[in-house]
Amino acid sequence: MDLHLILSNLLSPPVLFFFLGAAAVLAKSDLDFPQPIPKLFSLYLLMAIGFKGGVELRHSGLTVRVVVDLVAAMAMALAVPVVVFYGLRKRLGEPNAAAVSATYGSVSAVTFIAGTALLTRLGIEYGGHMVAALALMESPAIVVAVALFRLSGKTRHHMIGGWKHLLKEALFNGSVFLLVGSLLIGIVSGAEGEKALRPFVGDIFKGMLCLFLLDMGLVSARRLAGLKALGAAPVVFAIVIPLCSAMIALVLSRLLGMDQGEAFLFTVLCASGSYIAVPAAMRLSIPEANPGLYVTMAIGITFPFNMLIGLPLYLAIIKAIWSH
Amino acid sequence: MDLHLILSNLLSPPVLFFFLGAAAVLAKSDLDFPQPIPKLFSLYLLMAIGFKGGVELRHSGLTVRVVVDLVAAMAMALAVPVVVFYGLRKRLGEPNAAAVSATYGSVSAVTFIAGTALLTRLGIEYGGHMVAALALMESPAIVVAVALFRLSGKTRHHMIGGWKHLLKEALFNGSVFLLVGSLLIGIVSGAEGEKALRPFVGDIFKGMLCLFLLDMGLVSARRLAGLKALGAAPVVFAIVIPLCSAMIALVLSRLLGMDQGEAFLFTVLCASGSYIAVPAAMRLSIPEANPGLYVTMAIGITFPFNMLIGLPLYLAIIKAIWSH
Amino acid sequence: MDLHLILSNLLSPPVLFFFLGAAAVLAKSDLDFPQPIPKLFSLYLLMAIGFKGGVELRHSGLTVRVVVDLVAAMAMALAVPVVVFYGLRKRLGEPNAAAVSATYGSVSAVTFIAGTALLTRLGIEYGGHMVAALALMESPAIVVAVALFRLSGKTRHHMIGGWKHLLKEALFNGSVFLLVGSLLIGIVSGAEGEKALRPFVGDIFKGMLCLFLLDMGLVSARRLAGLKALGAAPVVFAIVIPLCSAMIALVLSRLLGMDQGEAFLFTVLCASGSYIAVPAAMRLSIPEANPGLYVTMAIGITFPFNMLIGLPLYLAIIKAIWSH
Amino acid sequence: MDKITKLEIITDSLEMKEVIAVLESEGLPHYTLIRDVVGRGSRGFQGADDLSDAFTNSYLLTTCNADQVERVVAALRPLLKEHGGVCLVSEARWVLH
Amino acid sequence: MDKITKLEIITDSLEMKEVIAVLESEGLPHYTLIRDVVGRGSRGFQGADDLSDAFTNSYLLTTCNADQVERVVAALRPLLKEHGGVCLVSEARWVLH
Amino acid sequence: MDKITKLEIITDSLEMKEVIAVLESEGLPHYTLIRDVVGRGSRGFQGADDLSDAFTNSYLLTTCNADQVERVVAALRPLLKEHGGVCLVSEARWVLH
Ligand SMILES: Nc1ncnc2c1ncn2[C@@H]1O[C@H](COP(=O)(O)O)[C@@H](O)[C@H]1O
Ligand SMILES: Nc1ncnc2c1ncn2[C@@H]1O[C@H](COP(=O)(O)O)[C@@H](O)[C@H]1O
Ligand SMILES: Nc1ncnc2c1ncn2[C@@H]1O[C@H](COP(=O)(O)O)[C@@H](O)[C@H]1O
Ligand code: NA
Ligand code: NA
Ligand code: NA
Repeated sequence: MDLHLILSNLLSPPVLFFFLGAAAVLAKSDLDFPQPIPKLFSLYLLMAIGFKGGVELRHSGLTVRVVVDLVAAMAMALAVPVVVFYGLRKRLGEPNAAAVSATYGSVSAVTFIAGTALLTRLGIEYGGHMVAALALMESPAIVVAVALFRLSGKTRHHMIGGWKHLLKEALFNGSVFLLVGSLLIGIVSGAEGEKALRPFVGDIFKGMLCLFLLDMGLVSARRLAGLKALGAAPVVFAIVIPLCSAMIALVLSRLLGMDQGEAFLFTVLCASGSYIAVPAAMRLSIPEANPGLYVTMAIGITFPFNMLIGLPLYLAIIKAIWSH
Repeated sequence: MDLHLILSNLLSPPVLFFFLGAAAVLAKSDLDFPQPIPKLFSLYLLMAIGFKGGVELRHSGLTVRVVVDLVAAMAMALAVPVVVFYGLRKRLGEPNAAAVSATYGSVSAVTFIAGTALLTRLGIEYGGHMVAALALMESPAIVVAVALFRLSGKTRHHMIGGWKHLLKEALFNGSVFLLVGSLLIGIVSGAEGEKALRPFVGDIFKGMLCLFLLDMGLVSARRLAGLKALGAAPVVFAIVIPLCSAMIALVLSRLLGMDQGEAFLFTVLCASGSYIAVPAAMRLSIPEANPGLYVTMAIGITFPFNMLIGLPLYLAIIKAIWSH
Repeated sequence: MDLHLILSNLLSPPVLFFFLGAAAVLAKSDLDFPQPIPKLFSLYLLMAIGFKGGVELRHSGLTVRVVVDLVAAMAMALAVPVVVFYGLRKRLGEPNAAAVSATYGSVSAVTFIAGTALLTRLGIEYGGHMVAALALMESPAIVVAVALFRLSGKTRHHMIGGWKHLLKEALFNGSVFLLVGSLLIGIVSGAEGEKALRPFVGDIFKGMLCLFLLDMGLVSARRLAGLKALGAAPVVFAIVIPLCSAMIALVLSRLLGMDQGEAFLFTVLCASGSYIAVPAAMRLSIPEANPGLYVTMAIGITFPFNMLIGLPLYLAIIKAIWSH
Repeated sequence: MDKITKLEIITDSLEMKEVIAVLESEGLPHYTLIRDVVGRGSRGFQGADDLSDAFTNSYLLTTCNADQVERVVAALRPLLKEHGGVCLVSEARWVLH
Repeated sequence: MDKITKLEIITDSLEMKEVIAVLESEGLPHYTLIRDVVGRGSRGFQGADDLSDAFTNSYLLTTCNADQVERVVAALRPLLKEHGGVCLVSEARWVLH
Repeated sequence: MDKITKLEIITDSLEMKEVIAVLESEGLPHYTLIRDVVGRGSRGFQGADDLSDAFTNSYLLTTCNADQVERVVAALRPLLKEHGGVCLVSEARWVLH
């Protein structure tokens, strides 16, 4: 396998800035990105990735390929939480199992973006519709997980806002909205718009990503500190679940005949865990679940694991298999 | 008339992002730009537009043309509030009539910037002194409106800070200061400075404008929600006043022999209403006026009206008339 | 001497924006950069300057030149506070003398950045290791000053966090950490990373610096207002200390055979005073010292003095001497 | 100055919307809200450093008459019980104007 | 610990400058100010989401002695009456230091 | 509702870490913190407009039982004396949940 790829990934600026953030926490430095700076970066990244995806999609058009890939994405987003929930309910209890299943059924936009940055660096193309897949996979797992939990009959609490609120939130949560909206704008505004926005959404993108990953390093390492209290099991889960999802995604993408770029991003989406949309929804819908568990798993372990090892690993496997 | 222009405007990224923001509010999405992110964007836009205007002005020099255009701008800023105040005082009462007259005598910088973006897209030139016109028109209407109101004898309250404060604020309010300052710096720093700053004030400008308009869409649509309580009259005023101002501005700019670009921006300035400087001044000077009325008119109706219909409409008329 | 240089510096955009900020305070304008906007700019600037320095350093390699320059920087950072403390303890009392000595032993990153911008504008090269010198000089003076103060036996208070905290803070304070980290990333990530990040850390750099200096102008002029209460002596010190440090630095850099660019930046570092790291440390370690004195000196007088006169003056001297 | 009772409620920013809805349904539409407050309570540290609102608190201040207190508190209690948060009640005077 | 009276004033950020000036002229120069507070009162919602400061509140905390209260409140009342805002008065103890 | 004592502490953001450490060592680990508060006290204006945290205040709210007050206040006093800041103590009721 391509060990060179793993090493070269580790030495790319985005990953190094992520390391730097984590190192700052370990060194007890007071380096800090107060709100709403991280919010600004994430609004920017979603807008940029959405717009660029839309521009790509305009070029490629709505092909069967696109539809197949999006259906596959949706299927994984619905299937993963079911498997995870029934797999973990005994060990973690229903509330935590549901929250963990929502976490891994949903996705991490930053992991996806880091994946696209890796592809760009290596000159591998990918279809703009993968951004739509990202948007599509953010919410379904939340709905599935809450449904499974409430069906399990272990609920003591009422859901703030109820199902209506949850569904609305799933469909129209801010980041999904911005991503899809920017995608549509990218599709509609065409070549001229693309040219006018390229310096903003393209040229400075890598730098913005570096600064944002620096902050993610801080957040991730701070969460990691809370890990000791949880024992070894969550650590294992937080690596095994994404690895399993990734393997299934790899097989599926091969069977469906995806190209390398799409296969890779699809795998990255399945292997990533949500730490933004999911905690917000769980706090309101399954307050009994322990965020110290599921958020820590997603951002303290799975996120750095994917950044450092997962991404280059999945890509190395794809390059090895696809080239046959 | 040039319907194509209206349509092409509607499909340009800045307008689409404005739509997207408004759509987020209608869909009850939690998309949000917490402070001071909008403040950062507006500081950036003022600095960029001011600097670029200064650079242009250095090239063109202080001609009779420039002086005439600035005098025209000042004249409109002084005349509009008088007409609006006496026209509306019966219907809205003195305090609200005064606030509305200040609103439409003053200007909206973002509408102006959207106007310059439209010109740039169509390759129409405009003089840098129009940025000075923007700065010049921001404050006089406030002073006129407060004077008219106090002359009307309907004041019960004292003005916080008094006239001195009001005049100082009119002359040195933050956005006017930044705009004029950046304009002067643009004039002084010349070609070398221009080159060094172009990537910042030029290349990424369109993208920053898009993100800012996304936020403006949120703000505008939220305000619109408060409209029902006000009835139909304010909606009508908020479209008729800018249209009338625009028509007068069109005639005036034709009589004064302005070129297309200047005529358009002059019209846009006259047709736009202030929702930043004016509310701040009214709250202190005419607290009896209802911000739910005048701010909602400016940002909930006039702003989107200009963005979607007004801008391309004024330009289409100018192109039609000027080409004769 | 090169008066043209001083004038051309005064008319460069960064200096003009600094003026503009100061003018806004004098005119009592409400222009304001609320937190965390300034924080965002300073994170950006540190990251950009660090990364670019690292890229340069990768090109130049770790030569004897580099080591000599860094040792010289460290020596000055250790020596200046000793001289200043013993020179001022009679006049200002031990606590204030210690704080002032820490201020001038440490450095101002923005002054350094403005220095690099001046060099870039004039096409003078400088080694990336000067960024390392900047990082190296930030903290030692703090430790020396606190040690001198406590040795003087005038302490009534306990230090919050104690020595351990102080040393940790000195080594790992946020801005040093980000600077050094970005430098290392610049070294490691090489040509490819440089190319990907150039639009962000390079192209838009000058514009970001202008906006940041606009805010620095506000902060500096606000502090200046508090000066009257202090009398003339601090004003004199705040100009004489940097001038003396600069002269020593000039001689030293000549003796050590530095090139013009390095000699200039080394002088700038020695002549600048800290207003970020030092106040934070003094508040905890020497609470008896009066921040109205040492912060006002650093940011109200020394900073603008260097921006307007110091920088071009030091460079003019260097050009005059080095050309012999 | 009239006697009045102050209610201070601190809880997740996300939950605060529901608190405001409850207060409104109890006839208390007026309030002051401080967003982005951090804290430590029985559910651990809320440090506002993640990217979602899920780990930020808000602080809400409202007032009611002495005879409303019991009813309002009773309406809030289930919410605080299930989703966390604290509510402090104290006496003050209100400057009539 | 000494007895002391707490004043909490909530009003438009723009008006707050004047409040601080009034307090200072009444011999109360010390205060704590929380900017960018939102709220709902008799003049509707202050959501801080527009671009001007006109729709943001600030919260100010200050203290005075029991015998100063009446005078300070009398000085503030006209401002609150004409321009809006609330003022709460309560009792506390001050940790001498 | 139980009787409870409210402690409000306002001081430099930098010093607040130490305050929290003291409170924790006195058995009061729960608190609410409002960062980036400005103010004027005996050490002048803290305007949060410089680039370091050195000129920003924080506001901390915590609660204790009546019998803990004296001990906690005694533990805090030296800190407030040497490094500045204020502490207000008042009575409230705590909504049990
Ligand atoms: N004793 C207390 N004093 C002040 N604030 C508290 C206290 N207990 C809890 N809080 C605040 O209320 C929030 C929610 O508390 P909890 O539901 O107990 O986790 C915490 O994050 C704190 O901000
Ligand atoms: N009963 C109340 N409790 C807490 N805050 C209030 C109350 N009434 C008004 N406020 C605050 O004071 C501000 C001004 O109130 P008003 O002048 O009545 O609109 C509001 O925006 C609220 O933030
Ligand atoms: N009387 C007071 N009322 C409210 N806040 C105060 C008062 N005195 C001091 N403060 C706050 O406490 C901080 C520190 O006070 P000091 O240590 O006296 O400078 C000030 O910056 C204010 O924010
Ligand atoms: Na996933
Ligand atoms: Na107008
Ligand atoms: Na120095």
